[in-house]
Amino acid sequence: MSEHLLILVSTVLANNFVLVRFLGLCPFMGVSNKLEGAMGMALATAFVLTLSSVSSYLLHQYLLKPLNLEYLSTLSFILVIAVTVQLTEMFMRKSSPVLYRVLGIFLPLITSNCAVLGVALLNVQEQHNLLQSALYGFGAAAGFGIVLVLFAAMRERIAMADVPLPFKGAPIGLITAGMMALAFMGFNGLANL
Amino acid sequence: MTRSFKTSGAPHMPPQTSVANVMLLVLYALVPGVFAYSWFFGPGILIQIILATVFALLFESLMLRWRGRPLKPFINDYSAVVTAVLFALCIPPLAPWWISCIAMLFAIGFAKHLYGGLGQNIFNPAMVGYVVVLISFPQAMTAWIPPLTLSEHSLSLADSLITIFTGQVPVAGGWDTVTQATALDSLKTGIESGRMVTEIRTSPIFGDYGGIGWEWVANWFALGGFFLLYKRVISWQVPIAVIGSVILLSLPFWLADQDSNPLPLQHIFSGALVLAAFFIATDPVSGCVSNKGRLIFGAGVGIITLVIRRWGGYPDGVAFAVLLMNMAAPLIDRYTRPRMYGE
Amino acid sequence: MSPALPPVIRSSFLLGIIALLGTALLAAVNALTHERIIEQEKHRVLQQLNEIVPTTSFNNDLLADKIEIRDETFFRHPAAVTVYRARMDGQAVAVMMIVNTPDGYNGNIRLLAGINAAGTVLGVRVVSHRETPGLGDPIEIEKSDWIRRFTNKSLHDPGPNGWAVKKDGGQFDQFTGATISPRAVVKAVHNTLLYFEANQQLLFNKPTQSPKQNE
Amino acid sequence: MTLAHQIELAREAGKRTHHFHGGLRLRHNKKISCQDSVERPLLPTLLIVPLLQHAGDVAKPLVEVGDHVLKGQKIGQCQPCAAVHSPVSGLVEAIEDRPMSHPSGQAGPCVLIRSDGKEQWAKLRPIGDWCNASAESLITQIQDCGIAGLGGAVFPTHAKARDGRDRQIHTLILNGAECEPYISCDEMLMREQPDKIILGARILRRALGAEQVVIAIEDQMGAVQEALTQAAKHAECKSISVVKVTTIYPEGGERQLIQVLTGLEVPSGGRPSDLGMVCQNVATAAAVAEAVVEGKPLIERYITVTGNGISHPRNLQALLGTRFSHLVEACGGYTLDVARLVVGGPMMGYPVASDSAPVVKASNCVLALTQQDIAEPQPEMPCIRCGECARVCPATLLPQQLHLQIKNDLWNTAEEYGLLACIECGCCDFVCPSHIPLVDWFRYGKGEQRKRARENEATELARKRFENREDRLLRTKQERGEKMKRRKQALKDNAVQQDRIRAAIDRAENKGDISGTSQSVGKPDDA
Amino acid sequence: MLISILVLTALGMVFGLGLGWAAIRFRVKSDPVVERIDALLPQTQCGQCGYPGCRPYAEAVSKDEADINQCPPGGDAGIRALADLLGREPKPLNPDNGEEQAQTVVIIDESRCIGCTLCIQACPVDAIVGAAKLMHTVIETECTGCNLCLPPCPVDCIDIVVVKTGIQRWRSPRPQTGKKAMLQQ
Amino acid sequence: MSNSNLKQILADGAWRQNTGLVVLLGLCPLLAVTNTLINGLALGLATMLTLMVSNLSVSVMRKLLKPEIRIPAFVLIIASVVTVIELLMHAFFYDLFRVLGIFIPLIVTNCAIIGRAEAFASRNNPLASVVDGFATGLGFCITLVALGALRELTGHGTLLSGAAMLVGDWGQYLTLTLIPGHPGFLLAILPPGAFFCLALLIAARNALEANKAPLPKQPVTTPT
Ligand SMILES: Cc1cc2nc3c(=O)[nH]c(=O)nc-3n(C[C@H](O)[C@H](O)[C@H](O)COP(=O)(O)O)c2cc1C
Ligand SMILES: Cc1cc2nc3c(=O)[nH]c(=O)nc-3n(C[C@H](O)[C@H](O)[C@H](O)COP(=O)(O)O)c2cc1C
Ligand SMILES: Cc1cc2nc3c(=O)[nH]c(=O)nc-3n(C[C@H](O)[C@H](O)[C@H](O)COP(=O)(O)O)c2cc1C
Ligand SMILES: Cc1cc2nc3c(=O)[nH]c(=O)nc-3n(C[C@H](O)[C@H](O)[C@H](O)CO)c2cc1C
Ligand code: SF4
Ligand code: SF4
Ligand code: SF4
Ligand code: SF4
Ligand code: FES
Repeated sequence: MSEHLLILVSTVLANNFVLVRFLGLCPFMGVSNKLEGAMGMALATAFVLTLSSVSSYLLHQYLLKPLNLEYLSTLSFILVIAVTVQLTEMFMRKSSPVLYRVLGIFLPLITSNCAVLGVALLNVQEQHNLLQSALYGFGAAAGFGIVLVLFAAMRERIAMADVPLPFKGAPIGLITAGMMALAFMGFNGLANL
Repeated sequence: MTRSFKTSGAPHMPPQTSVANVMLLVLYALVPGVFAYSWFFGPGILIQIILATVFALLFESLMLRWRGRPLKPFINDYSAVVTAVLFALCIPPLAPWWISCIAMLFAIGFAKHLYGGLGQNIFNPAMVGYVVVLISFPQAMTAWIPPLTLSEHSLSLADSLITIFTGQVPVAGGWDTVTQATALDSLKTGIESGRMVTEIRTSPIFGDYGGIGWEWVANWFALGGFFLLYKRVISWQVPIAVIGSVILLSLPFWLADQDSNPLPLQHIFSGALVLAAFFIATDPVSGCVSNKGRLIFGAGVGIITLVIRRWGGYPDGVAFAVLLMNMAAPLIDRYTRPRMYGE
Repeated sequence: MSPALPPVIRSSFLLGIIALLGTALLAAVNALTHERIIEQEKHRVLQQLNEIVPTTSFNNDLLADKIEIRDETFFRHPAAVTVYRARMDGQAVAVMMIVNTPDGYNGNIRLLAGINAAGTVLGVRVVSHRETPGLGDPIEIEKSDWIRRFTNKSLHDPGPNGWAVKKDGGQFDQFTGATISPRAVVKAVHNTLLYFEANQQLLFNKPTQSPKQNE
Repeated sequence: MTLAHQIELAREAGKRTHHFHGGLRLRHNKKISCQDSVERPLLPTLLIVPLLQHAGDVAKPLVEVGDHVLKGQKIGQCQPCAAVHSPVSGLVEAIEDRPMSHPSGQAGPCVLIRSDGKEQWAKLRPIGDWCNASAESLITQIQDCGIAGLGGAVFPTHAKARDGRDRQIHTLILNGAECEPYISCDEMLMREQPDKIILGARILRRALGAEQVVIAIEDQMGAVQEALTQAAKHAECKSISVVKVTTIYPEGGERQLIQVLTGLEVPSGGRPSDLGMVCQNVATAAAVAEAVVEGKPLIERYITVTGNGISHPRNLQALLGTRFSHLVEACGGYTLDVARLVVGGPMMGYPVASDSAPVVKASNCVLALTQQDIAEPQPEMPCIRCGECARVCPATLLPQQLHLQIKNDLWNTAEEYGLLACIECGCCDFVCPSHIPLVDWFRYGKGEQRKRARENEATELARKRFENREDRLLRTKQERGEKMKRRKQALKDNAVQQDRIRAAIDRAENKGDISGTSQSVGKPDDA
Repeated sequence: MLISILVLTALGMVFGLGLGWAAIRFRVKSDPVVERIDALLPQTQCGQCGYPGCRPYAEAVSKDEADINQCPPGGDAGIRALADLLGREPKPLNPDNGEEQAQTVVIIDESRCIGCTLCIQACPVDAIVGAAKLMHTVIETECTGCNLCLPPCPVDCIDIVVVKTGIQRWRSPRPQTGKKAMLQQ
Repeated sequence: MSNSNLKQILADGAWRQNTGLVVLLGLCPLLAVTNTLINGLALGLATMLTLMVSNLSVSVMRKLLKPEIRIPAFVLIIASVVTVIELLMHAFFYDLFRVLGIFIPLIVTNCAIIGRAEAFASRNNPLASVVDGFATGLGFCITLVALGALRELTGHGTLLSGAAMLVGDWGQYLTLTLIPGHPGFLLAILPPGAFFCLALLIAARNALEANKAPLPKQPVTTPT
């Protein structure tokens, strides 16, 4: 139990995927200009990341590993992710058109979020079991989502500030991300793994 | 017969106050605390305040010049001085001089002016400066000195100057090192190595409820805080929420297991909690605007501080907690808009 | 859906072929590099071990002669302790143990300790740790020489009281502003020595596990 | 909230007062202008009567240059709004644009009347027995006499009354809580003419069909409560109560006043009539009384001329159209250090560049301030989010956020932050340590918002018309096309027909062949 | 080895099929963004953008055929709104398309009008009324000021006038900000 | 394919449309591996190689691929190329492989690669595509190196430390200690420093560009 809690605390706070491990930065910088968009992205990512984390684990555990094909993991993971995204999209469109309208446009962007592939690869590297993989994926997504939403809210405020010209746009965004990373240093040692 | 007049916007009454006034009030309110600080820990703190202020004003004017903004109104608003003083109060009193320089570069240059200067920064500049030097130079930043009451030698101004500018330990003081674990630090490392709180608290650095000396400094800071409350420079929500959340959260732990959890009072009167509750978490610029938001903000600061103190890697988490809540402030603001009249 | 079917199949077929080509390429490259990769991995572990036990002093396959022991109560850590055994012509020369200690400032420190058959430390290295950079990290060999001080120490030199940092009255230096990390390392090395003394027979004689798990 | 409950709460008004959020306790400064009783200044020779004196459109002049007019004669009319009357008898000298007392400082259309000094009244048409007159006739009379709200917004009173009748008003609130510093014209009116106010209240009550009247006055006003209560008693009117409310600016704002009296809040975007209440200024009530009982149109009003820049501050009863300079002279002229002239109070008033503008229905105060009163203008600093502005805002807005939205042209969020709910009271502006001209921003924002609404309307209209036209063009084209097709089809049909005919002819011609075929067809049958 | 090759082939085919099917199944549909772009355009229908009306321009923008800075009547505010909608950087108005100008309408000099009806045909919003051979009039409230009716007029009887803003249309000016306000005082 | 055209491609990829500084793609490796110059260089080279190979193969196959399966096909190609590179690094540059860790396989999700494949290689001939791959890779590599240099210099006062991993043992003599006795500024090495340094680089680039061609002044709206 506490081990699982630890995985969550670690992925969300101490080793936050975006701010500490540097994964998923492109959507972090790209989809954070508007709070609504960021929330959509956070939700969609949480969904896909958990799902693809589990499915790539299954693929690795029951197909690649027994057949000694581990060198194919990158290739097959990326395919699994692409398929997961597509299936999610289809499922969402069928089951919840409302959700689809909100999140649909974010789904294709997720394929190129390297946090998704990163989670799959890290699961293998850290030898997680099924539950751990799922938690790891979910924690990573939650960590991503939380900082993304906070970041978007901050950027809306920064957009109204009198930022020096060369720093307008991406640079001040990165500075803010740096400040967030600075603050997240405080969680250092929180998850003594 | 008719006459012409100059026009200007309403209202047509002299303004009541100004930014400089507000900042000056904050500085006045810090005076008792600073006095107590230098009483217990020597004149080093005064040197640090001066150093930080000089560097803060230096970077402030450089950045203003670079951004093409007028110097006078912004230098005269004392906000950089408040930042500098609050930063100086957070660092070990004998920290080397360049610590202030680097911290103020990040505080004023990065955290304040890259965001557009006064009033527009998202993060608390003083805390940004402090955290930057804390993680970059942990050695210098953990070199705390014991309260003077615990040592038979006093710390002269000259000794302090020498230590700050050359790094040499004042030999005359009879110390082998300036380093000393603070109350929080001993508690943390003590509890982690399995010792009991009562046993840890037998160390002479502990006072009645906080660290010896430090608890009185905190008291005087609180006095200054009440002055600000009275003057309505700060609102009660933040300090109450910070202190209240710390008590509420640490009380059950303490009740459950008094051996490995310190008294809630201990939490409040050690580290920078009181200073933060009244002076740092109340920074209007980087905090929340609505009353409900301020309550959430303060509670967040208290809770995160406690979490970091108890489970995290740093003995005190106030600075991180403030920065983390600064991060959340825009979002909180968005969802705590007060109900409009008639809505 | 039905009207889209023929192109779907065609395109999918094309994709399949690309996938096939890609995987074939990978299989080929993998076949070419596989040996070398395993070689590299072995080489790296050996290199680490050799820093402590010179290659000349043993002639067995170090990596193959590996066992895992678990003693949570003694090491106060659930993880298995990996033990490599160096032998010269079948004669026990030294053990190399990878131990964990939870006492670090920020949690776990992972150490590699080499002890020869006489119970003398051949050398200690920190494998991984999370101590504060700039404060606790001089325990790494890359940051300072401190860790070399354990070489040639044994349970008798220094005596039981000497196995502590100077601040606690022992023999080993702490770093300015950081006592916890060195204290943890000293304690862990001392513990390992104690364990070695008590379980020497077991350490040298326990048979290796089936090769399958060695993979 | 049921209507009954609302009435109950409203009825309680006065027994227990409530609070509104924020507000300011300001220095009163009213005494200086209350020492002397109200007098009329000397009759001015030239009166400048603006044709725009109330919310709405410019009135159409009913007179021409050279016409002789009588005092009280209607000189301007504008259908839905209130009429404009001549304040004196005399000659219409010109109808032209003149500087008006308006925040813009712009000129507007005015009728210039040179007084003949005879003060000859036009024929007045009072309603003799108002107690039995129909509400409609009362309202028409109010409209004819050009009564508009004298509390500042100059909203035509008849419109408010008519709307009130449609919406089941139970309470009429008379606003005597003159909350701005310096202004004392309502106080003087209540002291000197309580009977007229009570009379006006009764007439308005009847016009509205309301049950009760609450007159709200500030607790710092001396003998006023006594005078009004006496007057009410004298009129043997029980359903009129006089209530003292604590002096906090802007208590006189109708929304705040209603909240103080009843604890209810006027819904945002709504009006007091949504709560079954109507709020009128006391002077409006007095004007209504004169209009109905004496038939006198609104041609003069009480106005406070005060401030440290005036030698002898006092209240005057001024004819509309009198220039401010004339009033100032009647008060002994300016002092030496006068620096700014403000129309209205120090919080909400607007400065004017010259004192040549005329008194209008909205002018309740002319305030001359010295340099000391307004102090050095301070540099504007960035907002430090101190929250003072939010603390004092009676509309519970977040002025600092609102200001940011407007500054960055984020109009949708500005509306979310309550731009339209701002009553422009100036509290936030006054307390801001950064000296940000917040109210100026909000006024700008509201103007911009109105403009955008107008533009959107125009855009929508244009879009619709454009689409209609496109449709129409398409339709005509289609129709034309269709017609063409039909004609072609017809031709073709014709052709087919002709083909058929031709075929028939052919058939007829080759009859033998055809029969031959049929014979061959018939062959298998034989088999 | 054989097994792994077989598995590889199978995997490759499966993924290929799956991806191919999904890619076709979810091809991006035409976007509804045209409506939202059109909603932001001023509907002057003046054609200065190079398209015959606002809607065609909106369609062009949505297809990335036209840039967002081609509508002079929309001006800077319009460009900013478009940039916001489409997630692009705002840019200054393209001077080739014209300049932002005060709102105007046209009036027909009734004495000169010969009733040729040419202007009626040109007006995109049907703001001109009149019948053949008779005098024509512009409905001022419906004229968008596109000036398309000017060129066809054979007798030049149409004049452009700036919409007059009376005192009741007066709006508070934008307060001065920043350096300017600071230096002024 | 004219010379000037190739030059144009080079300039676009390396400066005008620089992936890291302008387009802001591939940020994760950009920030994660640049604590030293050498690490940055190594990943930059690997990315560059991937870009060139993937551009080449996409360009060769461009006629075969229908639009609807282009993207999945690109992903397949890129993933194969990246895995090959990963295997080779594992075999021949073992130390680098360990330092760069999962960021080698993550080259796959570097949107810049798929972006170039889609925007350029699928429309141009193989030669131009390779040049474009090279240019884009070069731009990315330059950014990585610049960022790595900045962080290593401020953090440790050295440059080129760890060169041995790339070029073999003699590389250790390449390490330049530019600021002897540098106390070590940890911030630059830690995650926040990565963000700050990249922000400073982008701002510097913005300032340079602004000086070159002064941006049209931001129009201020004034009401009429
Ligand atoms: C932020 C921070 C990080 C620290 N990190 C370490 C560490 O990694 N290792 C360590 O031994 N001490 C560390 N310390 C210092 C310990 O808390 C404690 O102060 C120190 O070990 C006491 O040593 P001393 O007795 O030599 O002063 C850290 C202190 C702080 C404030
Ligand atoms: C039918 C009717 C319509 C009204 N419409 C408006 C309106 O559109 N705008 C407005 O400011 N006031 C309108 N009012 C008047 C307000 O209720 C209020 O009395 C007036 O704005 C003056 O209030 P103030 O001085 O507190 O601003 C209307 C009143 C009635 C009865
Ligand atoms: C901030 C503010 C202050 C006001 N103060 C007064 C006041 O002191 N006296 C008053 O009669 N009306 C005041 N008003 C106007 C009232 O809200 C309301 O419009 C008026 O009482 C309606 O009556 P009327 O239509 O007869 O003018 C104020 C309005 C605002 C927005
Ligand atoms: C009550 C109060 C508390 C403040 N606290 C801080 C603080 O914690 N840190 C700081 O840098 N500035 C502080 N300031 C000063 C000022 O708000 C700060 O420099 C701004 O963040 C600069 O934009 C404070 C000011 C006030 C009025
Ligand atoms: S002017 Fe508007 S925002 Fe300011 S206090 Fe008054 S109501 Fe609130
Ligand atoms: S009072 Fe002024 S400085 Fe304070 S929050 Fe409001 S606008 Fe900002
Ligand atoms: S330029 Fe004219 S036609 Fe084109 S979008 Fe703008 S208003 Fe419409
Ligand atoms: S009347 Fe003329 S200017 Fe006005 S909309 Fe019609 S065509 Fe355009
Ligand atoms: S490189 Fe783009 S998300 Fe990581």
